[in-house]
Amino acid sequence: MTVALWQSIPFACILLPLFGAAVCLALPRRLARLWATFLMAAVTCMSLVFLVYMIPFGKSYNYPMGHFPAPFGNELRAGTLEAVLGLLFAGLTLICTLGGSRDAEHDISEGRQGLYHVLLLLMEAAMMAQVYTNDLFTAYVFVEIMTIAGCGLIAVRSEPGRAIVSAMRYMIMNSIGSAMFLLGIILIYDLTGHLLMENLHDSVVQLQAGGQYSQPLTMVVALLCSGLAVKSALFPFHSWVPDAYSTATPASASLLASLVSKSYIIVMLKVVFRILGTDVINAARMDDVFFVFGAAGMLIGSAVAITVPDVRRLVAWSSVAQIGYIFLGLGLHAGDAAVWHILTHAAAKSILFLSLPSLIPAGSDGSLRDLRGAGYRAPLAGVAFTTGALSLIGIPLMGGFITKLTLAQAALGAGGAHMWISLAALVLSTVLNVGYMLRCVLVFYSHPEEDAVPAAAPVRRGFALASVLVVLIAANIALLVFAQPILTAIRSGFAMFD
Amino acid sequence: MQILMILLLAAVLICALCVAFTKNLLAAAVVFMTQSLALSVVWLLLESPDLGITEAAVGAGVDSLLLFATLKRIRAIDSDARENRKREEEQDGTRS
Amino acid sequence: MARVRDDMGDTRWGRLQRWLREGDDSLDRAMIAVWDESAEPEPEPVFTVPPARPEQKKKNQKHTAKLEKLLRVFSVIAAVLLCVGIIGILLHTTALLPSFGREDNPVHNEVPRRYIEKGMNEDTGAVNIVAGMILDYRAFDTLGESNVLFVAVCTVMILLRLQAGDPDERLGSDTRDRLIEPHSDPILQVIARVLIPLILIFGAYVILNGHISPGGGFSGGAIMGAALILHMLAFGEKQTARFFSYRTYRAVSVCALGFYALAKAYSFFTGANHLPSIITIGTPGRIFSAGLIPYLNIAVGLVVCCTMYALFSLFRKGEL
Amino acid sequence: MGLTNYAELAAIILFGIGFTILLIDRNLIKKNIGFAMTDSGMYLYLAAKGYISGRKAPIVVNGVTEMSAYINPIPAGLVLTGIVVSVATSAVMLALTVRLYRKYHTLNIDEIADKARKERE
Repeated sequence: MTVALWQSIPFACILLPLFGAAVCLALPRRLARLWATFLMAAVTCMSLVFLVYMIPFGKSYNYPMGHFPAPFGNELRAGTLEAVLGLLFAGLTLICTLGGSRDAEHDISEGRQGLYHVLLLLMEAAMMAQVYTNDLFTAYVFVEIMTIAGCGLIAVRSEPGRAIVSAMRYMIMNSIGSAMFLLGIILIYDLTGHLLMENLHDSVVQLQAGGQYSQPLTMVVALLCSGLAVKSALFPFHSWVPDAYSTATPASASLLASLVSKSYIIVMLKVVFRILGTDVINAARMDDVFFVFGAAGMLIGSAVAITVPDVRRLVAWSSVAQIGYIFLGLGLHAGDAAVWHILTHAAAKSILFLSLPSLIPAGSDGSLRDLRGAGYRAPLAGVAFTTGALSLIGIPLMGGFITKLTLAQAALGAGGAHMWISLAALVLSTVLNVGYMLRCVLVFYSHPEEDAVPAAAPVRRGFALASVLVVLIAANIALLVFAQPILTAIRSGFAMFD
Repeated sequence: MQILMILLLAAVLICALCVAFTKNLLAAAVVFMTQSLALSVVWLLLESPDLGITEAAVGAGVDSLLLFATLKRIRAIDSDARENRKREEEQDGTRS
Repeated sequence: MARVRDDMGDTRWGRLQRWLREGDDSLDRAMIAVWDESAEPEPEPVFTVPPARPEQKKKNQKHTAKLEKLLRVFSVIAAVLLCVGIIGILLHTTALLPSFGREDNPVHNEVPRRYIEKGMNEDTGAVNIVAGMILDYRAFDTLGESNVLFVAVCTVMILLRLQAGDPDERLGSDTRDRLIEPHSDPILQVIARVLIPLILIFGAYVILNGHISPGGGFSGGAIMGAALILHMLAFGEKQTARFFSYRTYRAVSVCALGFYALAKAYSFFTGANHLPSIITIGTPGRIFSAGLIPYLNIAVGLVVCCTMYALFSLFRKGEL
Repeated sequence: MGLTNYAELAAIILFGIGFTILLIDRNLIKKNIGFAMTDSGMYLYLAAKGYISGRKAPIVVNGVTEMSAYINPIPAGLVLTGIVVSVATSAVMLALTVRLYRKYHTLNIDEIADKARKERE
C-alpha cells in the first residue's frame, strides 16, 4: 500500500508541536508566544487540508510509526471522524490561546509565560495523539502528558492559593483515574497479548465467543471505562471542576473545559467502539452505568448551576452537566449524538469562557450582581456570550438543539425505562439550562441602577479577542447551518471507526 | 531462590503496611525507599535486569530524594514562619 | 419603577424576577451550602462547629474530641474494608486469568516471538531486546515518555521557581533559610570527590551500553543525575551552579529533545512511506550499532540526567 | 527453578494498600507515597505477566535467538516507560504540596480545603 503525502498529516500534527515545545523553551517570552501561535496555526491548517482530503477518500487507513507492520510497532489510524475531531481540537486550541492571550499576559508572571506556551504546545501534541493513536499504551502515555500539562495550566496563574488547591484536587482525582485506566490496560493485555486496537478487538471477540474469561472481561470494561470517566470529570468525580475552571486564566479554563475533558472521552469512544465493541459493553452493563451517571450529572450539574451567584462557577457547573449529556449519548448507544455534543459544547463553552473576562468589571469577584448592564459595556462579548448560551440551551435551530433532538431520537429508539428516564432528564435539564443561562443573559442586558457606582472602564483586550469572538460566533452558527453534512460525516466516520 | 523471592515480597508488603500506619512522614519516606530497593531485587529475580536498574536509580533513588527534599523544605518553611512570627512579636513588644 | 418593585418585592413573582435580573442570592445561599461542595469526599462537620457560648464550650470540646475519635476509628475501619474489598475483587479476577509463568499464555504470542527472533539480526540490531523494543519497535511511546518528564519539569518550574513580583515571593524566603544551606562537611567532601567521577563513569557506561546490556538512557541518566545531586549536597549550590544553571538545562534539554523528535520523525516517516532509510543496524554487539538506538539513549540519558538534577534543585532551593 | 504465583499476589496486595492510602489518608505526602505504591504494585503485576519459568532475561547470549530461550520482553518495556511516568507525576504532586504548605502551613487536605473556602468568602 502506498501512502499519499496528505496521509502523513496526522503524524505531522503530533510531531510538530512536540518538537516545537522543546524549541519553545529556548525562546524569549515574546518569540515563544509567536512561535506557539504559528505552530498552532500550522497544525490547524494541516488539519483542515486533511479533512478536505479525507472526506472524498472515504475510508480509514493505518499509518505505521516506524518500519514495522501492524502488531509489532506503534500505529496511527485516521478516518473521517478523527479528521473532524482533529480539526476541532487544533482549531479550538489556536482560538483559545489567541483569545486568552491578553488575559494570560496579565494573569501570568513574566518568567512563566514561556513555560506556559511550552505547556500549551505539549497539550496540543497530546490531544492530537489521543485523536489519532491506534495503540492503547500510547494513549496512556499521552493521557499522562495531558494530565500533567493540565495541572500546570491550572496552576500557572500568579495568584497562589485557590488555583493551587484546585490543581491539587485535579491531580489527586486524575491519578486515581490513571491508576484505574492503567490497571485496565494491564488486565486486557494479559488476556489478549496485544496493545494495538484492531488486534485487541479481534481477541476480545474471540474471548467473548469462548465465554471463558467473562468475569475478567467485565473487570476490564469497568476499569477502563471508569478510569476514563473519572478523568473526564463525570458527575460524581467532578469535585475539582468548579474551582479549577473558575480560578484558571481564561485561556486555560476554556481549553480544559472544552477540549481536555473531551479528549478523554475520545479515548473512551475508542475503547467502547473500537476495542471492546458494543456487545462486550452491553454484556458488562456498562452502558447502563453511563446512562445513570450521565443523567444524574445532567440534572445535578444544572441544578447547582442555577443556584451559584458567581458567573464563572456557574459556567463551570454547566460543564459538569454537559459532560452528562455526552455520557447519556454513550449510554443510549448514540455515538453520533455524543460526538455532535462534543463539537457543540466545545464551541459554546469556549465562547462563554473567553467572553466572560470582558463582561466582568475590574475588581469584581464575578458575582452576577456586579454584571448588570455588562452587555452594554462590552457589546461584542455580550453577543458572544448570548450566542453560546443559546446554543447550550438548545433553542431550536442552534447546536444544542440538534444534540437534544438526536438524543431524544435515540431514547425513543431505546424504548422502555430508558426512554422515559432520558426524556424526563432531557426536559428537566433543558428547563434548568434555560433558567441559569437566560438568567445570565437577562442580567447582562438589564439596565444598571442609577445610584450604582459607575463601573471602571473595561480593560481593552484588543483586536485578537474581538476577532476570536467573531470567529467563534461564526463557528457556532456554522455548526447549525452545516449540521446535516457534519452529522453525515460523523456517522460515516463511525461506520469506519471500528 | 523461591525463598528469597518470598522474603523480598513479604518485606515489600510489610513496608507498605508500615507506611500506611505510621504518622511520622520521614519514617514513611525511608520505609518507602526500602520498599523500592526490595522491589528492584524482585525485578532481578523476575529476569528483568533493566527494570532492576531503573527502579534502583529512579524509584529508590530520585523519587525518595524528592520526598526528602520536600520534607526538608516543609521544615524550612515552618522554621521560617516561626522566625517571622518571633520577629513580629518582638516588633510589637518594642512598639508597646 | 423602583416603587413598583418595592411593592412586588415580597411576592413570589417579585423574588423570582429579582433573582433573574439582579443575581439576588438570598435564594441561593441555603442551596450553596448543600450543593456547592457536595462532592467533598468526607465533609467533616467536626471542624465547623459554630462558636458557642462559654458554658457550652467545654461540653462542645469534649463532644468534638469524642466525635473526632469516632471519626478516626471509622476511617480506619473504612480504609481496611476498602483495601480488603479491592484486594478481594482483584484476586478473584486474577484467579481466573491465565496462570503465572506458563509459556502458552496469550501474552506470549507472535509479537514477542518476532522481537526475540528477528530483533537483533534483522530489525533493530540491539542485543538487549528490551532496548530494541522501547527505542525502535515502540519508539513512539518512549518519545511520549521523555516528554512526560519534560512537561513535569516545566510544571514544577512553574510551581516552585521563584519569580520576581510573585505575590508570595516573601513567603519563599524559606529557600534562603540556613536549614537549606549545606554544611561543608570535610568527610562528605572527600568521599564525594572520589565517588562522583566513578558514578558519572558508571552512568555513562550504563547509557552507552544500553543496547548491549541491561540499562539505557533512563537508568543511566538517573545515575548521572544522582552524581550531580551529590555534588550539590557536598560542595554547595554555588559550586554546582558554576557548571550547571538554568541555561545549561535549557540548552541540553532543547538539543536532546529536539534531536530525539527529529530523528524519530525521520524514521517514522520513512517507515510509513516505505522509503529506504539511511540508518543501518550495523554489527550487533558493537557500541555503535543498532541504528539510532545508542544516539537516542544518549539523548534520553542527557534529558533524564538534567531533569533529575533540575527537579531536586527546584525542590531544594526553588531555583535552577 | 520456578517461581509460583507469589509475585502477582503481592502485587495486588500492594496495589490495594496503595490505593487505599491514596483514597483515605488526608496527608498529602502520604497520598503521594500511596500513589507511588499503587503504581509499583501495577508494574510488579505487569512484569510478573512476562515471566516464564526457567527462562532468561531477554538479552541475546551467544547469538541464540529462539523464543524458548528468553522471557517476554514486552512487559519489561512497558514497565520501564511506566516507572518514569509515575516519577514525573509524583514530582508534580510534591511540588503542589510544597506550594500548598507554603500558603496554608498544613499538609492535611481537609484543613487546606477549609482554609481555601474561608479565603473565598
